[in-house]
Amino acid sequence: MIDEIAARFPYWATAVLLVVGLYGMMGKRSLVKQVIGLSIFQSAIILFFISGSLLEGATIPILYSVHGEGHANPDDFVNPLPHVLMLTAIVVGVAITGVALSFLVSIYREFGTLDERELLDEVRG
Amino acid sequence: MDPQPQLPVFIVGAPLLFAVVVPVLGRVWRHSAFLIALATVAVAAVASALSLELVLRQGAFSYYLGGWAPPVGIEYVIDEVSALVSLVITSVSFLVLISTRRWAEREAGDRPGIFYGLVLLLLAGLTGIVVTGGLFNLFVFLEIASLAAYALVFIGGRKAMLAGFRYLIIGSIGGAFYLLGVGFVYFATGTLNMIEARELLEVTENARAAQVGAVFIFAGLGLKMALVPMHLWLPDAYEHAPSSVNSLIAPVMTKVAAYAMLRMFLSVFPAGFLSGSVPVADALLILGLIGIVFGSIAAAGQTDIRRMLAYSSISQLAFIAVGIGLGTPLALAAALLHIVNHAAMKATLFLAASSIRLRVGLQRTHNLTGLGPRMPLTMGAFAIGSVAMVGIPPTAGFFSKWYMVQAGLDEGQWIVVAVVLLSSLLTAVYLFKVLEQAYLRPAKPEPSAHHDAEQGGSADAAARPSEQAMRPVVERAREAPFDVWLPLVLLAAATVGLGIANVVIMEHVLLPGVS
Amino acid sequence: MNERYDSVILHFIARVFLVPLIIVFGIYVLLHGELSPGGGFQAGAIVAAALLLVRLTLGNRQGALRIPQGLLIWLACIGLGVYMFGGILPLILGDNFLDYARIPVEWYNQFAGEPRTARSMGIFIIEVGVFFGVVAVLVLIYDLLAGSSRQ
Amino acid sequence: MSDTFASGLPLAAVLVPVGAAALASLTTGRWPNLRDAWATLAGIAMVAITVVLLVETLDDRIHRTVLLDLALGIDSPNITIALRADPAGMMFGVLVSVLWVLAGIYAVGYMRGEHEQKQTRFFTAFALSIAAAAGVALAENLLTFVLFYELLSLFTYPLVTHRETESALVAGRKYLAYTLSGGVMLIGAAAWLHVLGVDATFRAGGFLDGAGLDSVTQWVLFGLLAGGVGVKAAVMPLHSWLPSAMVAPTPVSALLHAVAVVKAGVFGMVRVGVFVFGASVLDDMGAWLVLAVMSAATLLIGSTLALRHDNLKRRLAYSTISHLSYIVLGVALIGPLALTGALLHIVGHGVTKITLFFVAGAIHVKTHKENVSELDGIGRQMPITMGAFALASLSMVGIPPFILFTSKWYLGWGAVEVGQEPFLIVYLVSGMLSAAYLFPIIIRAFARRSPDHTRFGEADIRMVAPIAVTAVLALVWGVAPDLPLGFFELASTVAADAFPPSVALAGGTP
Amino acid sequence: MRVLMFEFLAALIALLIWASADLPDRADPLAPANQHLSPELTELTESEVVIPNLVSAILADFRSYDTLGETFVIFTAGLAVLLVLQVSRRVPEESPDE
Amino acid sequence: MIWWLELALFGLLVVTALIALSVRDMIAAVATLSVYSFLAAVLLALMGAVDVALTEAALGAGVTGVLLIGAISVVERRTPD
Repeated sequence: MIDEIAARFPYWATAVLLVVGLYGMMGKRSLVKQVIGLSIFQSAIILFFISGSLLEGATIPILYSVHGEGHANPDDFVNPLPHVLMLTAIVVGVAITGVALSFLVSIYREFGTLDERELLDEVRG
Repeated sequence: MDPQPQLPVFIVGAPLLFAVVVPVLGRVWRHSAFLIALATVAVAAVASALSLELVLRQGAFSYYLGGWAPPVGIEYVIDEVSALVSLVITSVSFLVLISTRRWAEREAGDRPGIFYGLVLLLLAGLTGIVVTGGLFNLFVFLEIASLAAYALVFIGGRKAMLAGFRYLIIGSIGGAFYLLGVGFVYFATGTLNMIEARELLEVTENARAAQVGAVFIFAGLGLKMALVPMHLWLPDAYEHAPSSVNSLIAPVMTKVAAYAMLRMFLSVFPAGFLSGSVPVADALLILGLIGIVFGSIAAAGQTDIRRMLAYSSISQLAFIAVGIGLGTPLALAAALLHIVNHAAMKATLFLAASSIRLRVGLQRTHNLTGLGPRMPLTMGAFAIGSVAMVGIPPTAGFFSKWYMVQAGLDEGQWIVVAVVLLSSLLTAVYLFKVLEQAYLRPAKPEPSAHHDAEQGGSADAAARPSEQAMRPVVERAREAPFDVWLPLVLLAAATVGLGIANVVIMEHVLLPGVS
Repeated sequence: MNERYDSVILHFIARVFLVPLIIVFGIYVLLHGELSPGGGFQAGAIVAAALLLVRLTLGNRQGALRIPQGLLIWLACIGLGVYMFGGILPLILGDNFLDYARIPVEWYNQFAGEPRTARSMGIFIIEVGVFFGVVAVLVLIYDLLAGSSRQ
Repeated sequence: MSDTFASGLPLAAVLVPVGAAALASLTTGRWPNLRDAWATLAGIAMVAITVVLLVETLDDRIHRTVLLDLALGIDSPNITIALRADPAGMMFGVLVSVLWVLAGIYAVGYMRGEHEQKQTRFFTAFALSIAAAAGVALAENLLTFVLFYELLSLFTYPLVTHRETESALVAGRKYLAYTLSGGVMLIGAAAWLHVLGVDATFRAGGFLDGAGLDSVTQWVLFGLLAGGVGVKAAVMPLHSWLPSAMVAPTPVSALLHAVAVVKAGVFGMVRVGVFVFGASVLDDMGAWLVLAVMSAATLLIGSTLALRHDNLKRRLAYSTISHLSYIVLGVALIGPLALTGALLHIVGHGVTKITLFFVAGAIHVKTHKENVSELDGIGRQMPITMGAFALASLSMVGIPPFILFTSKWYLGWGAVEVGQEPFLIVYLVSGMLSAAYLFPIIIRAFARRSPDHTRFGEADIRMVAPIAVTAVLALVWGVAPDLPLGFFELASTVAADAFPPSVALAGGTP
Repeated sequence: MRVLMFEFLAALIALLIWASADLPDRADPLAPANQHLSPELTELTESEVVIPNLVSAILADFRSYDTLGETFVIFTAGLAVLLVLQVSRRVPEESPDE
Repeated sequence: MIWWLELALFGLLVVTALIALSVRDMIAAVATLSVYSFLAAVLLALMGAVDVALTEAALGAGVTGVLLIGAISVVERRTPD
């Protein structure tokens, strides 16, 4: 039981975070909250990837052998590839957040509210 | 390693490079932005055409970015399909781009550099998606294209703002779902290269995880391609987007997402992989069938031309999804053919709609009365596009339907055949409605129609609709200016030309490409 | 929030002490990116965070490391241009796009203490590009967002 | 056996009207005489081409143009788009080209006389429709046929809606809905046949003969194909677009009802019955009976309905519906004589009905009268016109020596030949009904005195001449069906090909 | 609508947890992701790129094209914000009748 | 083994995420989101992804938070939900 939890909890936890973020995007009326939800949603995916890169008994991916002696054993390092991917994903996330916020500001200037329901009324009415 | 042909770099690299140049140069010399953008897209189109020619001569080839062979590095996969689709995207964009200058001056204010920079980034993202052979790389370029598209849609005015924000949220969910799916596939196989992933997926022990990955990938791309029931962002976004952007995004954006989905079928997931415990293919087929009917019926109920065309896009994309869902080589080829055809047809229709908007300012179908003779080229192109959409023989739309029907018959999927055939009738219903208004209704005075006067109306103040004199707007309407009708005529000609060339494309490009 | 936090101490700490420190750290991260954790992104993010912090604490008053918008756009484009240069240079030398294997490094190794390989040179070039791009764009976004309330 | 060789002539026959359309639309209304001359010149060119082809065909030399031949690397047959001047096709092709010249000249007179709007569009669409009809006639296989068949629907749509009134628009929508649905059914059938691996090249005796399909498939295919062409052939209950389409200008009605559209439908029925299924398959399936009963019902109901209509054009429309079913019934009876009769009836009805419509149009231009009840005494004022009407009516009823007597004779004889005497009675009854709805008009026109004292003269020469020519043709072809164009020989060739002596005669013959 | 959303979210979480049962264990050395590419990358970094930071080597060399794309994402965001907040603001609202 | 530490951090993440989504004061929500990002950065560092942690701390906790605050300073602070 404990083993199962130990082996699986990162996936479960990221699943929960994912759903929480998605709830924020779909269920909240405030557009700001939707952006916050988007942020949470993206970080859940980042955590999902990174927790998959773990390796028993491994350390951070810096090869001390390069300017020193000996050869590096790949098993000594956590898998660096997901890290690279997630660096990219974080940056993408920030970019999207930035654009979303600029949308928010622009919408607020135009409509004076960020409540989705009021906005919809405004547009349709 | 033999030196590789450097051609493919220009397809994506040229728009990227000049996207950097345009914003700064555009500040110095305003008109340079448009010219540079146009030239850049032309370069990309030429590079695509040469790549296609090379593929046809020598067969598919890869291009290793950074000189690292996959799976370590990232590769471009230039085969018949990707070369053709990138050629179509770049050339359709080129034609549409010619016409955007007129709107960009108004809609992008005094900073055309920024606007054209984003347009180039949009195109770079789209072509990047098309040629890439990496799963994660596809995500990155998908986001470039999407971000540019969000912003371009957003500047269309009051209503476009909300539509743009909705588009952003839903699009981001789509992107994130795709990324999650890639994560699942990556953890099940350990690779990010499409072709290698296919090999590894055939022997994977983590099939269930990979299948769920497939579900997420398809959900993500489905959101981007507005597959029913994930289409909610599309009608608003297409209706309210600025004219210049509309005809640019509508023909290519969703098509590229559809292409990406097809790519997943062709090069990532092995045959049979998607019909196991998680029947993605069947789901796609069913959603596609629902979407065809739903989109057409919804389109018939619209009074705004662009909204009608947007729903029509939903229907046509669902058609592509049906092809993917069937999954046979013929069906996939038919879906690809429809991607190509539909890009040309929708570009024609949306550009015609923009042209009407430019001269008349009205978008309601019932206000186009008598417009046919006044804007002969515009409405002629619209008519040709409509006929092609309905699928009357020599035009482009007929052949994709023909092949799809055959594929459905091959598989014994009668319902597919019935729905595909029915869809052309439904398409006729809403498109001929417009043509009837434009050509066959005698112009008669109508009272006020102030609700039609949307923002972003006509360019010249004389043709702007006003409450007391709406009717004379149509009566005074002139043919669109040269730089609008020229691309329009070329696109319409391309629609017919594609119809004639369709079978050749099918024989030499698509069928070898999918098998 | 632009006036409330306007205290001398905060001003001093932020402007004279904290921010230069963060920026120095950021540049360290950039230059050391190949050896220890870090690189263009991280450095760019850190420096941008520092610059944004200044703006946040001091409001958008004059002198708060205000950078003209035109310059930011130039900077971003130059950053991206440097990156593209790092990609196109190998193309001119006859290799694939972004293939650093034959980037000339002798000129650098002549007077550098620690020799670089061609590849690490290429990595350095694009890290610099990324750094400028990220800093410029993030600052630009903030300036536009926060500045939009005051026309 | 005839030999087939590649030639550009069939394509030329299709392209000539396309060229005329292009020239007409480029000339525009600024030079109306030049614009209208194109159609006549092109019509004469087309007649020349078709006559050459006809002579060649009669010499057993079949011209063929392949537009596209495509192997898709999939285990179904090649996709071929080809035109071929075979005997059956030539009958329709020659008819179309000859009547186009006449209808073209007539249309000039009519359109100018009525001061119709948008004449350029009219003439362009008219020429394009002819091109599509020629394509239908010369199509070598089912796919090519479907292609041109769809185009025909599209090009005739602007003609139906030409007047742009509310009722014209409604009629146009109805027309489009019916014909596009029919086209869709045909596409479905064509695609299915392609997938089944059947080579869908038209072959006398039926390409499905020996294809080894099971009977359910055959029935479904039969439903799709017969339904698809049945729409244009206005077989009840698919006929209702036709009377509505009468709102169009009269040359259009003439074109629709005599030449292009409905004839394409019945010609399609010939193709489906004889060249797709063939006698033995239809007989085995029993499908002929369904077709025969439906067409017989249409025949009688159509004639009866024609009686009830006072509007001249509507009366003629219902007459058309009934006469089209003559042909469909002739196909359904699957005998060589019935088929000969059916083919002759296509030609005969073409020239006869076009005369009647021409006359209706001429009367309308001159007097603006549309109803039968208003035609008292018109015969004395427009003697040539109404004389032609009388001749055509005689032909319609089937009085010797007119052309329709010949065809009806063969049809009736065919019914007897296959032992289906009840259908002979149907033919006879319908002939009497024809007399009942046509003769009163003649009597009114000649025997009664005009109620008002306005005097009308003959219509424009451009209208009277075609009327006279077609009426004379109806007579000449009746006297000598083989002169000058050899229709009888063509029809009997087709019949002989379709029913070689080895094939047992169908239709329940013992 | 809300009920539908919660059902969807519940289904999503169930799907994710169901799928996770088939994913490699946490920190499993035998996971495909750890077995397949990682050793090759380490080796190539040591022999070809010769810098200690594996992540930097992958980021800026092996997958530098991804990084290029990523930088362009940021750049796109910058242009997008400029367009939205600066350019579009200057366009007059064109709805004469509203 | 430190997996329980990760587990605890994950738990905290979920809690902060929920708080960030449910508080009605925008500044508070953004502050909580910054805390969330910071915790995520710690977790990432714990899992050996130092580079990612650095970036997440700077971008996620720093820049995103500042951007959000910058945007909120322009719009209203209270939210409907």
